Amino acid sequence: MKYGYFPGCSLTSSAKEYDISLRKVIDKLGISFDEINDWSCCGATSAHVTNHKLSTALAMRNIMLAEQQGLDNIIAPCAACYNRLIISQNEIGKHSGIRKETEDLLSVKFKKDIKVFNILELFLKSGINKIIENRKRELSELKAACYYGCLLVRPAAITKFDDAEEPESMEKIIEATGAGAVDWNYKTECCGAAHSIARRDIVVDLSKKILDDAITHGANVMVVACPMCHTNLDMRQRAMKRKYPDHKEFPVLYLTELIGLSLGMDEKELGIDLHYTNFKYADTLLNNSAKG
Amino acid sequence: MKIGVFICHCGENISSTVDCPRVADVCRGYSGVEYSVDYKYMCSDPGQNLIKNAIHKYDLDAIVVGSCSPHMHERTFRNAAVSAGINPFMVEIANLREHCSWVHDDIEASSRKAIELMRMAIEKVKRDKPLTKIKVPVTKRVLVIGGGIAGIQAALDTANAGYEVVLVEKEPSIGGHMSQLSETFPTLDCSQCILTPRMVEVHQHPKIKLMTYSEVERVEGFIGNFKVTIKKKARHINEDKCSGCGMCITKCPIKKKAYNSFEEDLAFRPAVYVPFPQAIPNIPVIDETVCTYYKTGKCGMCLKVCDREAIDFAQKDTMHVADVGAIIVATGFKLYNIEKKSGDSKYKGYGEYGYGKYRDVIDGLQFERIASASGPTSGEIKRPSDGRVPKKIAFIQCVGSRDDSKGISYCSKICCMYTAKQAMLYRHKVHDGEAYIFYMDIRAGGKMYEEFVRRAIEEDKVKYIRGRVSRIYEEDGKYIVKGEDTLAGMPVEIDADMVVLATAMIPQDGAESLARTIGIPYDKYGFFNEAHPKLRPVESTTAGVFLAGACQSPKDIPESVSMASAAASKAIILFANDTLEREPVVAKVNEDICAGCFYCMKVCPYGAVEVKDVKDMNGIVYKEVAYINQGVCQGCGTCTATCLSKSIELAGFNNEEIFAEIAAL
Amino acid sequence: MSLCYQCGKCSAGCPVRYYMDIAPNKVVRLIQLGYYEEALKSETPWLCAGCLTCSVRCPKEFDLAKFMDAVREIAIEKGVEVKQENILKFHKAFLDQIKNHGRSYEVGLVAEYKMKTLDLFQDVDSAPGMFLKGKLDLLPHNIKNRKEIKSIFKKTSGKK
Amino acid sequence: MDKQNWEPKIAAFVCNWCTYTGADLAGTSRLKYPANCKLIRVMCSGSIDPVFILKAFERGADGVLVSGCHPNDCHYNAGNFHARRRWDFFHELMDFIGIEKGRLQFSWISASEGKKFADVITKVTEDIKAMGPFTAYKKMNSEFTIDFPEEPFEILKPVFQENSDKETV
Repeated sequence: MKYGYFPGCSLTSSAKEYDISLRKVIDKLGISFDEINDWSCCGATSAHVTNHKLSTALAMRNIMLAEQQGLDNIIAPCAACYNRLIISQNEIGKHSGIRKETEDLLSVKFKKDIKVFNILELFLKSGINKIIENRKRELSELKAACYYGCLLVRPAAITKFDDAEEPESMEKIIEATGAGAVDWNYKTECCGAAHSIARRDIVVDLSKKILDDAITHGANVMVVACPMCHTNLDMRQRAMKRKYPDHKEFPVLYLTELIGLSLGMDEKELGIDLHYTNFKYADTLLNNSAKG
Repeated sequence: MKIGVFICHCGENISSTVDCPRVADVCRGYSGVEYSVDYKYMCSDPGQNLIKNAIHKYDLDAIVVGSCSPHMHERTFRNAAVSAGINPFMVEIANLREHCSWVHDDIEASSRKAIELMRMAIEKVKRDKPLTKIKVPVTKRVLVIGGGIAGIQAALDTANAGYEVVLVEKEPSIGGHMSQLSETFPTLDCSQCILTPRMVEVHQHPKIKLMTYSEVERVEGFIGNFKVTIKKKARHINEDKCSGCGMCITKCPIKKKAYNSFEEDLAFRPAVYVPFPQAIPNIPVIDETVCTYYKTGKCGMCLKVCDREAIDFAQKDTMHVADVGAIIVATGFKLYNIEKKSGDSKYKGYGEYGYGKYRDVIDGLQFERIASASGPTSGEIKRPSDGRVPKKIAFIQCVGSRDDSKGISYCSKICCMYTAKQAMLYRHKVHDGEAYIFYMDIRAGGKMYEEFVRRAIEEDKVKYIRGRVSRIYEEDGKYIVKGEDTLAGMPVEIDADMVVLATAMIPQDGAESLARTIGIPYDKYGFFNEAHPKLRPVESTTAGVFLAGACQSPKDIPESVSMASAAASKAIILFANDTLEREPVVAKVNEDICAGCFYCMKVCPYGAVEVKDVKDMNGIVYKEVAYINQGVCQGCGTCTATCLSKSIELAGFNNEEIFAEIAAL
Repeated sequence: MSLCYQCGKCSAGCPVRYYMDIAPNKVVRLIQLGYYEEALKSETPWLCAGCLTCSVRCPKEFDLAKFMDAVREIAIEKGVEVKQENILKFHKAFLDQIKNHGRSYEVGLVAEYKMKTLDLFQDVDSAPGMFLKGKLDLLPHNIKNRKEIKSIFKKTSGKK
Repeated sequence: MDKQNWEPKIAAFVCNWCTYTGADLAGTSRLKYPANCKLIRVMCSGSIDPVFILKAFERGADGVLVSGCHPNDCHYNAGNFHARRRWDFFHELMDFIGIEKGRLQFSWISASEGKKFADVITKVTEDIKAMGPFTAYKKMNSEFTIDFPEEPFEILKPVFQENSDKETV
């Protein structure tokens, strides 16, 4: 199956490795992407917290481009982009006034109902079996804390794919890679996201709580599906260390990187070396000879 | 036909804006009107005599009274007509007061309208037909469905009035939720102690036939004449032989396969069991789903130890039919649970409270069992997970209740009180324990209720925090309860050892299907609807079916008991007559033109429409037509408007009569 | 608005509650009672991270996160002084990048944000790292149809 | 007909339990409303046949109001739901039949809404007045129509002669 692809700004810069690993993994699994031409920023938090109209228009511009390109669906790997796109879509679907306003702004008429998928839906739909089939590496030593963050499963009434409080879909994917998943508390707790720069203190506190809970529940790696979560949980560990001296570095991987590892790809290939924290099991895992 | 017209001035109430003599004059000119007169007070004795005398003098067949609303004096004028020898349904009232003189100022306009209203009534009365009240016999026996405190009370009251009662309970014992409670608010009476004597009384009452482990399968008939089919589920124990010695229970090798539902799944029970030691009747049940005998054909331990030979593995469900005149429904409630719900459930679960995955996050009934002296912990407050005594308990009210997002908008009414009671019991039992209650509002309306809550706060030092809890996390064997004290405007986190959720009261399982079986309406939650929220709270809209207890809406024990006694007295009132009289405003099918489409059957809110075979001279069925049971029909007339062949007519409001009114507009 | 019965569940679950001056439910309360100015002046809407926790848990299904968006929008429109000005400056800087390039340009974003806030030394520990790791492009990625983006910005600002 | 002094004739089909009682309450509260509307009482709005409405138009009504209990308040549980469904459907057919939709109005008025009853009657009367007399449908059935002289009342004739009583159903 062919999917439209909306990488989002982060995946071209601070979350390059997410983009790299995603492309590698889907290539291996025989899924192909068609990137939206000349896509633009979804508007992110900054737009919707300050200007509702702008935020809808920015998000819908990309959906419009996808429609013009003849796509039926879009994969938005960034949880924040996914959330903006799906909420904007829902808004114009529900309120004819906003629909008209947005259509006028973009001088276009939305006709098609383009389905926006997040990364979990992508793998749940067309990945799980293929991951199991192509599994090359034993990952059973890994005990992953699946971190959904706030925007991937909310609001459940609109995302309609997993439970907003006790989601389980990422665990299903993790289990397909052969790694273990721990049950923990902060699966959907917010890391502070957009406050990363302006109120780093908040982000550090919140992210610390999340990492600590994962550690208490026996995880040895955290898996995320959102570049903003990754930035806060990975990059901010340095600041965390300064504020909480007893903080121990804890590896945070993108879901796609973990899948890549199970498919036999190496650390560099997947961009794991671009992280700020060291993935300490990498060596043992990589030496662990392929399974089949 | 000779019609008499009587225009009332109602003092000056009508005559001040309606020219009554003129109305009477105009009416006199209408065809069929034999006599027309106006008078100051038509409802007074002289006024009524005027009517009676006119009926005699002019040999009238029907009368039209222009007066106040028929809701005021229709009965008065009908009675007057009857005493003068006219059928009461040959009387029409034109509403000249509420609908005319009181609401219009202009004398000319209101006089004209009065004339037109009279004209309509005259045209209608010309087509009215004499009707007689319907008489139906009454079977003086009542069916009580549900053996909780409401059912027990209703059964005892009716039986003590001298009428037979069939009491049906789906569980192996009567007692209901009340038997599970530890102590009751606001007196802290031991629930079992006050309930058990009532249960025994039911068991021993010569007028009460107790059918436990039984369910109502079918209800046919109508008020005074119900025919009820009851399924008695197989106990696999011969009730006549069993002495209740309990030997089978002690010897049953299956100990830990089935949860004890009476203990709210906090303990196990054997495959053969009585729900609790005081069970009535004290006869065990064998649970086929876990018993080894039903799986392998072996074991039979109970069989060996029973010296009365009461074990009967081959026993089957049996059907029993009872004729009753009234039904009292007292099926009670169950608690909403926070678990993740399947797709078609009306309610959603509480993911934020862990969907039930935390073992020490329990509901109110579980706490009752833990606090009960006869419960799994013998009344010591212990955590289900590890048996430790919790030093800090968070109670959360309104879980499910008042939560639109979970699908329940109503207040469950009793939680404020029982949570206060539970916190109090906990503080009495664990002196160094801390009790926190998260609440939104405290609803303590009732005798000694508010005082009780204040006692919990002032004497027992229970800490009330106003705010809903957003999330519960488990951390190192403790439960982090995240709340906000909205009065202080401060976030609150409690690291509790145990959390008790006051979950919403929802209708008992199967309430809706039972309602359909009986033919009574229910609301969107499945609570049964009363006939009138103010004035007929214990009657269902189906004649002869009464409601008692929490099956109608959340209720505490005193309310359930009052309602049960009220329902019983409604049944007793019904039984005071040998036959019932009903208004003859019912629908009737013209079988000659009925096309047998049975749309009427679909729309009838009472299930009054039946299929009737029409036979020819040789007794061969040549068509099916609708037949309306006059005992069941309430006379709404929905069928008449739905009928495609226009073969149904509502007595007193038939098409011809209405057309006449329209024509006379 | 009248949906809210002030149960406080939103405030109870809010991850940034501890940093706020008044509880989120109180912002709603102030507006329910007509104390608009007090509500608009509060830091709370600006600290809201838009994580939707309140909205998904609200027993009355009131979308508080969206409500906070609206409060912020009105505060900007009315020119109310924003106490958490850095947050607003960040958002403005971010939107400027999109306006100019069509996509977020992190070097520009950080530069503009620092110019606006004069907070020069924050993030010095991470930005060079990002650059070394090849995560920061020194040049912005400009999309082709920047005109359209500009026009969206133009049309959505000012009006109303 | 003198357009200036023309007063519309309006028939209201109301249920016995809610709207009729609501109208009684309007009376006991002494609320004032125009005298153009006459009520025809039925037991339940569920029993109001669309034919009644057509008959009313045919018999000279310029407007028709149908009113029953609020949804869920029906004395007979569900009669008003059936009514509502039927009216929605019938309302759609009005144009086809050749009657402007506005001439038929619906409302739910409970027994406690005396004020609402008065307001509804006032509004319906104004609406119908604004639409003018309804004549189209009447002409088609001229053989059944009996014109009542408007003034003076003293010469009003009986409604029907007994022999022309039979209605064709």
